[in-house]
Amino acid sequence: MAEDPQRNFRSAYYEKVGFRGVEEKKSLEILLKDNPLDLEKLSTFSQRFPLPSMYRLHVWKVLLGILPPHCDSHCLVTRYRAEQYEDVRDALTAMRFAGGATPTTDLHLRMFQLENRQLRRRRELTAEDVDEDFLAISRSMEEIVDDPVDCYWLVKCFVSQFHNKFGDSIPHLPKSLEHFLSQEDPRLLAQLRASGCLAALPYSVWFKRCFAGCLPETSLQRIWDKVISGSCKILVFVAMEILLSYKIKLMGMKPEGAADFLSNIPQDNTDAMVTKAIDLWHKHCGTPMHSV
Amino acid sequence: FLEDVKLQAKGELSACESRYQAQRRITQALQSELLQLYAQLELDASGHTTTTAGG
Amino acid sequence: FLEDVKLQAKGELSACESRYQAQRRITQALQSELLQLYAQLELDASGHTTTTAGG
Repeated sequence: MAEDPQRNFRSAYYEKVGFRGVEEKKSLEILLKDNPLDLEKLSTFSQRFPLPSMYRLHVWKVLLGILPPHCDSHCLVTRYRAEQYEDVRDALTAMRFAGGATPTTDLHLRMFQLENRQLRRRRELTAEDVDEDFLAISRSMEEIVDDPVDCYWLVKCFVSQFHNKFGDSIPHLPKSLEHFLSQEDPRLLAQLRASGCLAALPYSVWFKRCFAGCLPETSLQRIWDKVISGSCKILVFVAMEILLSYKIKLMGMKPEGAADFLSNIPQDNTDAMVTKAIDLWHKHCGTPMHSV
Repeated sequence: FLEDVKLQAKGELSACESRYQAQRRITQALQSELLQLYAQLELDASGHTTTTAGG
Repeated sequence: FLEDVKLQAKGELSACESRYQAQRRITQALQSELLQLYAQLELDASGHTTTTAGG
């Protein structure tokens, strides 16, 4: 069959004026009409395109297993999830871990610990029981998700999936960053290495918190689209794009200054950086069909 | 079709199971908190007795 | 066959549901016990203070 020239013209037009999203949204809507939902197709879609914000949380929930693929079960499972949330929250209240004034993120951390048998008794809690990585992700998720039940489930499953799927890869991401930076900008890499900055990069914020607390949520959610749908490599390219964007500034910095600056980068230009990072990722790792 | 029905049932059952497991974790946590409190009560009680005996 | 599978799935789900409900009753009993203990501990603590003040 011949291609529809009008449709192609329209796509090209949308692409030119920045409305490519209209076509993408339509194809996602078609995928979301499948019953059961095809997880592989949904992953591939969200690896390739940004998720339209009106469908983002729904797709995240499906990809993270909070909702099952069968749409007929969504109502029942949503009720189970809400009940589980209330059960755990109420128990923590009864044990006086949480009261009305407890911040949601703290409550959610204790809930997560209780569900994973990591909750120690209240009097035995130490600073080590405060998982800053979890809290940072939780704080950012709270900005993205209004409903506390959804928010808890998304953080819980995001963190668990991230550890299960990528726990072994995370320690290798700094090496991977060096590898790709040596291809994109060997001079910058050499300079960072010589100045000692390379060893001082905020790897744990970048790779353990997936940039939570480092980038504003509008940029963050586009990175998390990729992480949730199966790639931790994207984190390397976001890190690289940050280094490339602030190259001139970094060239003259000492390690402490660089670490400080990179942990608190200016928040005004991050959307463009994420777009460039995703392009770089596609360039080096290929446009994913079923990629990791 | 049959596989489909089985898969759907599996999805529902696993969410139900997760809710049940959470209850079990809650029970364990509550039990250990209660044990600790009872121990403390006994300690307090014996401390109290000593005070009374001394006075 | 299909009906069979559906019935089995329903049975498993309802078994899970009743296990959940049973466990839930346990946690609720434990929670109310906990509440009472906390109350008693606080009472003891305040009683203790009074005694000391009186002595």
